[in-house]
Amino acid sequence: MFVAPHIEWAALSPVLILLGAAVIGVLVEAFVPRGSRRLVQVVVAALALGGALVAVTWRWTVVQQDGPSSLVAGALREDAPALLFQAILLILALLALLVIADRARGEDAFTPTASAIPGSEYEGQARRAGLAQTEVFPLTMFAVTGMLVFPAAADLLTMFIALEVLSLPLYLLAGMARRRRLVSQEASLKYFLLGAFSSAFFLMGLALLYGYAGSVHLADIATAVPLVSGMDGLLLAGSALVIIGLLFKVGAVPFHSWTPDVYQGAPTPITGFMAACTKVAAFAALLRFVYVVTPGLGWDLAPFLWIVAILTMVVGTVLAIVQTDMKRTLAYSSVAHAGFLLLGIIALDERGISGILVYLLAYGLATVGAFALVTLVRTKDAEGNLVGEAGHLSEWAGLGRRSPVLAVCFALFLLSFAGIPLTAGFTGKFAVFGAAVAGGDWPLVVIAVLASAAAAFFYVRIIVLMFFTEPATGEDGSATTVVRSEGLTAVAVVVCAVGTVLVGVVPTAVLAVAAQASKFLL
Amino acid sequence: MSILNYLVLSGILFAIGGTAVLVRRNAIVAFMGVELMLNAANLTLVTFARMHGDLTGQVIAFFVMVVAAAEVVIGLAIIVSIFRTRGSASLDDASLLKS
Amino acid sequence: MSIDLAAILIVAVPLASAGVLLLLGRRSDGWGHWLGVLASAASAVMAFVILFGLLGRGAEDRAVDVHLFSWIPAGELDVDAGFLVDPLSATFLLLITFVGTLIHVYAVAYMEHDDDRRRFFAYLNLFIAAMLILVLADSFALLFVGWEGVGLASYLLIGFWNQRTEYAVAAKKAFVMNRVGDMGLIIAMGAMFASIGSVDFETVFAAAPELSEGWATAIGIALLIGACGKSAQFPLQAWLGDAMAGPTPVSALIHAATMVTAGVYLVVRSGAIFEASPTAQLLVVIVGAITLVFGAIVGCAKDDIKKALAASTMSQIGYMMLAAGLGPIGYAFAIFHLLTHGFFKAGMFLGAGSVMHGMNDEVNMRGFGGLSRFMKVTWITFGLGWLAIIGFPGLSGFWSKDKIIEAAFVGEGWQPWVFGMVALLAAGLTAFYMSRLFFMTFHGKARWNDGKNEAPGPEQHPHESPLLMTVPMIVLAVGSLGLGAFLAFGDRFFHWLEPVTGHAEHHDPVIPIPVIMGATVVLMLIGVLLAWRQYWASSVPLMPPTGSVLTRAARRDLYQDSVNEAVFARPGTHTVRTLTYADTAVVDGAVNGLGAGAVGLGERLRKLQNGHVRSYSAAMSVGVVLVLVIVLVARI
Amino acid sequence: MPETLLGQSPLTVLILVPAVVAALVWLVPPLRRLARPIGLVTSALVLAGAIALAVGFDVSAANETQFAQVADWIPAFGASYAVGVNGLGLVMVLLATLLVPVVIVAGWNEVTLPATVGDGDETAERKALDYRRAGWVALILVLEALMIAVFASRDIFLFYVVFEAMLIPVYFLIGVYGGANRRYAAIKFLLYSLAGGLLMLAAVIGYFFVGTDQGPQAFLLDQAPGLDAAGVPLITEMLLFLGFFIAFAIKAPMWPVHTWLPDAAQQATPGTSTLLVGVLDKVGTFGMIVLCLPLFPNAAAAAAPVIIVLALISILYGGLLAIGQNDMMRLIAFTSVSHFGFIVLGIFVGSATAVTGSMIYMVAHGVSTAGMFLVAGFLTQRGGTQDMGAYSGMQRITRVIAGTFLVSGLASLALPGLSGFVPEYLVLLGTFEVAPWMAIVAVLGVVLAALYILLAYQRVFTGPPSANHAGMPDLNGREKAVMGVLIAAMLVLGFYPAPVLDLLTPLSETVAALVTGGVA
Repeated sequence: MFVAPHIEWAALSPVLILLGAAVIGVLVEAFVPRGSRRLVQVVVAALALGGALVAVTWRWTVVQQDGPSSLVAGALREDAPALLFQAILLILALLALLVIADRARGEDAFTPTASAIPGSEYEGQARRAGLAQTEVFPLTMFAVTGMLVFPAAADLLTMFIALEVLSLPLYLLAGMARRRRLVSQEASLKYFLLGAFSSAFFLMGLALLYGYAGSVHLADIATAVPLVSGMDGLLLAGSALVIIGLLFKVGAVPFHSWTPDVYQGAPTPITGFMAACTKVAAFAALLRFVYVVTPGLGWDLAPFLWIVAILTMVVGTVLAIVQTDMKRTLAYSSVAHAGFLLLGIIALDERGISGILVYLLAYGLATVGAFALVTLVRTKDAEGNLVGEAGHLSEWAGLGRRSPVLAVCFALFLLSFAGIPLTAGFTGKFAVFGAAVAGGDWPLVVIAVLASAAAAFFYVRIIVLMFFTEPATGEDGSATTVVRSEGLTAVAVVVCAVGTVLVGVVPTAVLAVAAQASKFLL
Repeated sequence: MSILNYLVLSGILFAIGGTAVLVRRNAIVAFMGVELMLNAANLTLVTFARMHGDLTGQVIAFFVMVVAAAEVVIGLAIIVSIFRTRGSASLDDASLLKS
Repeated sequence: MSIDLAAILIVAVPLASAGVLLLLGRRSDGWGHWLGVLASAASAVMAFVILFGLLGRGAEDRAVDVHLFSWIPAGELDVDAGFLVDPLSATFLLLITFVGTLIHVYAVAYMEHDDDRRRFFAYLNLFIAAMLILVLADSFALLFVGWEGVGLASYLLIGFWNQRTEYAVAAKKAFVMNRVGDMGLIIAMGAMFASIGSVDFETVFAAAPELSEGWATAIGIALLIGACGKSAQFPLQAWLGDAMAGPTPVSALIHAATMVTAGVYLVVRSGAIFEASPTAQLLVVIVGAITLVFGAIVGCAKDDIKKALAASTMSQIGYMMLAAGLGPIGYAFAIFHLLTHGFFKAGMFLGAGSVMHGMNDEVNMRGFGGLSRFMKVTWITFGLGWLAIIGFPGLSGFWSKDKIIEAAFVGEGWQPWVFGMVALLAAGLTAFYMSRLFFMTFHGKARWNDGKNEAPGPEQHPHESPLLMTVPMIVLAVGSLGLGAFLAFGDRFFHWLEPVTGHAEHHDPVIPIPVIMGATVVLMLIGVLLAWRQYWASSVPLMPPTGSVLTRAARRDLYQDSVNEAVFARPGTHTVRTLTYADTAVVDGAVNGLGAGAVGLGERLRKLQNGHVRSYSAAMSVGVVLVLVIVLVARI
Repeated sequence: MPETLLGQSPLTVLILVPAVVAALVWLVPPLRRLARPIGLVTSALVLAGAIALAVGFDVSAANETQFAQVADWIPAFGASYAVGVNGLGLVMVLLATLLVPVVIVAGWNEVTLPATVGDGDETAERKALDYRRAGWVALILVLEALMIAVFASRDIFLFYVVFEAMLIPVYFLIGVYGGANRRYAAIKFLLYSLAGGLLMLAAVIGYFFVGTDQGPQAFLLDQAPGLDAAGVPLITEMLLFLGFFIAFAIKAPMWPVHTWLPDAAQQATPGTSTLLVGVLDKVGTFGMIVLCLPLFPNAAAAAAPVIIVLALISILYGGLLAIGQNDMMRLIAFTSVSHFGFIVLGIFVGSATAVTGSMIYMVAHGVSTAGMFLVAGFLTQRGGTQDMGAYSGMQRITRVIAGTFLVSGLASLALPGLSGFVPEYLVLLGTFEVAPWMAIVAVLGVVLAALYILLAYQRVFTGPPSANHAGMPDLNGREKAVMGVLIAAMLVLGFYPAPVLDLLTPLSETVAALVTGGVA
């Protein structure tokens, strides 16, 4: 007898909307004439993200009323934290989309022909013809779909599939930069190989846990922990491998080595998207796995997580200090932030969940905003032609005088990264550190605090460069210039800045929502 | 035969795959190593499915194959485009991004 | 006018004058000096008002406490600003304002050619006000205001010609050494506050007799340190000689007549505390005795007329300290000598100024000689001062110094013998060095270039000073001549002070009084004769002869500066230099090193990020293995 | 309780006014040209407001919080917007609001264009200069708002937030408007402060969980229990205490975490240094009084001996280092290290008299340091260098500068009759009361003070008049007014400190009891 599984279509609506948009995007590529293709893609993507956000909000109210529920035969879990993670993801993705879609000076950040050999005649023709790689949008939509599933995944298989769905498009997107194609391709290759490598670990962990519990449902594994005896090795090794798979995505040391290279090589709008959204999704999954499966393991995993957290904070900070490239600096800073976020994971405390939520929102806003601004700062050669983004830190010197608003916004994001009070970053730090103290991990907090102080050095250094240093002209006559955004990036930056300030000054509403979400109900 | 044999075999395969990633210069071969690791995991899954007497593990193995296929598509696309650019698929050549 | 109002005005007027002169600046250049004189004179009038006010009262009523305002109401410590007018403070008021006014007048002429005469008078007025606060204060806290105030004024005046670096250094030296003394005073107040809970005179002196000897000694010693600083007593005497860098009226007013006597005032005023601690008293006497001899020896060798006078001042204050340390029998004698000394020493300083005025600011006595013919008034007034200080019978100094020598012989055990003999011997020394000074300056052959002799240096035309300068000198000379006898007559000064110093039982010295008097006179005559033989009868070489070890030591102030240099200055400089270096190298370096360490670590880690995918995956693999080991080992 | 129209505490208004004006001046281009007058008028109004506040203050209840306002802010963190002042808070607010207009007037022409801007285009230059000046005024006004807020905050979280936020305007004031090596100094300042601040953050969080009910108003200072009442182990209390104390010690600055100050003072403009040392650093000692002691009395009592030793070292070390400086501003900075040693000594020695002394010391030092920094600034602006060796005999050339420098210096060396005396006297006497030997060590600082001030005066102002500076102009009317106000304040604090003491004395018994009685 065949019993059709009950599918909760309504609850799945956010995912479905995005998946639909992605498919439509593919069709648009096929059927819509080239001239209007980009516009249609942007509109479809934006509508989909907006629609999904509305759907998530609606589901939030439903969950508030009816309580959490399992979807699709237990593959997904619809509960408050999942929805909140999804909401944060969608907001950040929408902002990132604006940056991706922006065509400052009539050019977007993507190569018109990803398959062409860099510097070939064919590529030149494509550029002159004004071609655009509009597949970027459906790819992004696919990635967001995967990310959206990630926080809600209630079994390891779903988690694995989601992991791949979000990763595969990103591997491609990383290689599509318009300029510095070699580097971009290299980033893509590295990201892909290492990503697949880590997927294998995740999968092996999945297999071991399956062997241990006879199920890949998180809830089942959690139930099995106190019951099954004699196979602790499987459980521990499996959990460790799964966590490692996820730690790779969040960029924790020593699984972080892809981060700087990929962040630097990928097209900057994609870097912003990836840095913000992937981290949100991966932390959501990590949080769910750790909070649901491992509380019973407690002290067995604690040393490992402690060491990783400390290494991540310290190595991220120390390496960021010695960087000379803007995107690499931000990449290492994101590694350090992963370390701070791990404190919330380790806390194993309700406050940890809300803390991570707030921190991720703060971090995401600042990240999207910062990378958005990076797209606008370009190098100009002696003839005045735009060459590319101003990557080297020294090229940012004196920006405060030339474009005060841009510099002030960038400084704001940096201060938020540094966790200065009255910025969102402080609220997040306070929440996460608070959770860690409540969980009894105060030595970690002290290390985190010291790392924050050291981290402040390189944020401050950039501020110093922008405001206190005279702008320098390169030996070849190149100089730094700021291009006008088409408007979309500007909107994204302003929203990020306002969000950063609001979450910093009046975080009550955000905290209240996060507090509501801080109970995982199984 | 003990279940252990299967697990050991899968462990060996996983290790061989991992080693391939570590030591082989050619991107394609390294990638094949990853595929080998995935299949080692598959073997584990199937073994445990047999042990538990439930089909989930086998189903997952199929999922993994599909995912691996998708990965191959993407991976080859990337490797090919790099090969066309550089005329080499050596991983060691791709090291512009560092420190 | 009531005493209260007079007491307020006596301070307020010079203070206001100083404020006006400083604030108006150059605009008051034309008349500023006269305002200064006027303010000082007004204070003198007030002093007489107060004197007659007190005399109009019964002996028991001669203490008026003038409450001003609540100054430091800090809970447990509650200090009111208030003045205490009693015979002791009134005596000082008279001395300060009277001598002060004379010196103001003198300075009008003396400073005539100085661009900054107005500023000079502002400082003088400031000094007068501060000194008056010092002696009028009814608490140690307010006394300290005056105490440091005179220190400041002295600093400003010594360094008045601060375009000469060594003068500025001398000023700083004076202030800093005074501060060392002030430190003692602060500690004394701390000890009072800790043991008695108050710093006002009334409470402290009332509680002093019940004080444990330990506290009393502690307070006494601390007060003595304060007194040593201000009065240039051993071991804080080194600043006084250098302080002669100031214009001569300053030397006369501050470094002879008034400020340097503040230490004596402090000891006498705090008599109640010293009486509670014989140890502290003994220390006062010892300090006085040492300084007495020290100053006398130095005075014998100095060729700079002002420095010789300064050494003499030190020595004379040693007499006063010695007396003050003897307890109630000595207090009145100390103050008496202080008063007479104020007159004759001020007179001599003014005389020295007059000499310098006539000799193009030359101070080296070896370049003087035979000046009596050219400046008669100066010669006579100076001569009276000379006779007074050497204790020539009948003159002021005779009355006051003799009493101290007698008192020093009172007591039991070894002390009267030692201190008495020291005091006696010093009288002879005083006679010698003062006569030396007087003869070298005014008598013998002229050793300055008068256009006819062979003497080096520019041609000199010694002349008498103007009236504005000579009149104050004459007035002071009258004081030198008659003040002692006037006050000693019928012990009227001692009765006047009795409400403050208490009545001292009469004790007989260990040697009969006539013997002491006789010995004093004989020693004095010997001193004068020796000086006459060497500095009048025989020719004085222009270049000082090498001299004995003692002479050379005395010329260098018995190596006081070398000692200070070796014990404090050099190690201090060394410490400062070391610390300054260490601050950047060690303290700051530790922090910077931490930063550099982080960067170094980063650079090293950075090498791991070599761009090769294979090493990245290797790192990951190692991580995985380690994690598995950690996790599984923990289980086993 | 007096309330303003909007039902807010007058303190809230005092905080908001400069903040809003700062935003307007910076953001509205037409106002930029008028930035300095606007800034002056605003700060004068705020001063007037603060004086009105003082008039309305009930002196008989000086140890109670007045003009209080409490509103929810971030309930999840237990944070409220709570402002109010007791006697100490009021005095500090008055100090801050007094110094801001003084600094604006003193620095009227201090802000100039860097040589590279404009290239001769006059309108562009004019515009750039206006912009730069507007930024300066805005930063100072923002700083004023934050200073009032920090002294008025009655919530630990709010205090912390403002404490950290203050770094930003100062950082820019040093980094944008400072001297040649300003970047290094600004970064050093920021990193030191941040390191301390973040440790304090950890302690704030810890206190939240250990010492409070974790409710929505957990951080309210007036309800915050000391940890002695909460039955917390001493080691925990000590760790939290250290978190706060280290932050405050860096701010205050105490040996050995003082090294940021000389660099900051050397590179910052005199006005910035004035606010930095005169007011901001007082937040450190203020925090020790209002946070460290009441919240962690046992730990404070246990740590007091060590802290006292550090304070004594600061006194002597600061004094000795000041003697060794060649740079005027560095010298003043080191004198401050010494003075802060006195303040900390007074706070922790456990005598009510000394605590009173420390509190009034904070005001007195603010005024005298302001005088020294500003007059040294006037001199160096004319002479072109801060190196004392470059000057000689300036007393003969610029008499008013010499005089005002000397008076400020004398106030700094605690000459009786000037502002420095009463506080130092109270600290020393109070210390002697409980720890005579400590007082005797501390009193050495008095001699060092004489040395470093007079040595500086000697090197710069005495000796043969320097030919390089002949004809250098003396203070103009504006500058005379600045120094006049400050010297008047020094004299008032020296001769009639009673009104201020009346505000502070009621508090000190409680504070002193915390150190001495906490060990029970």
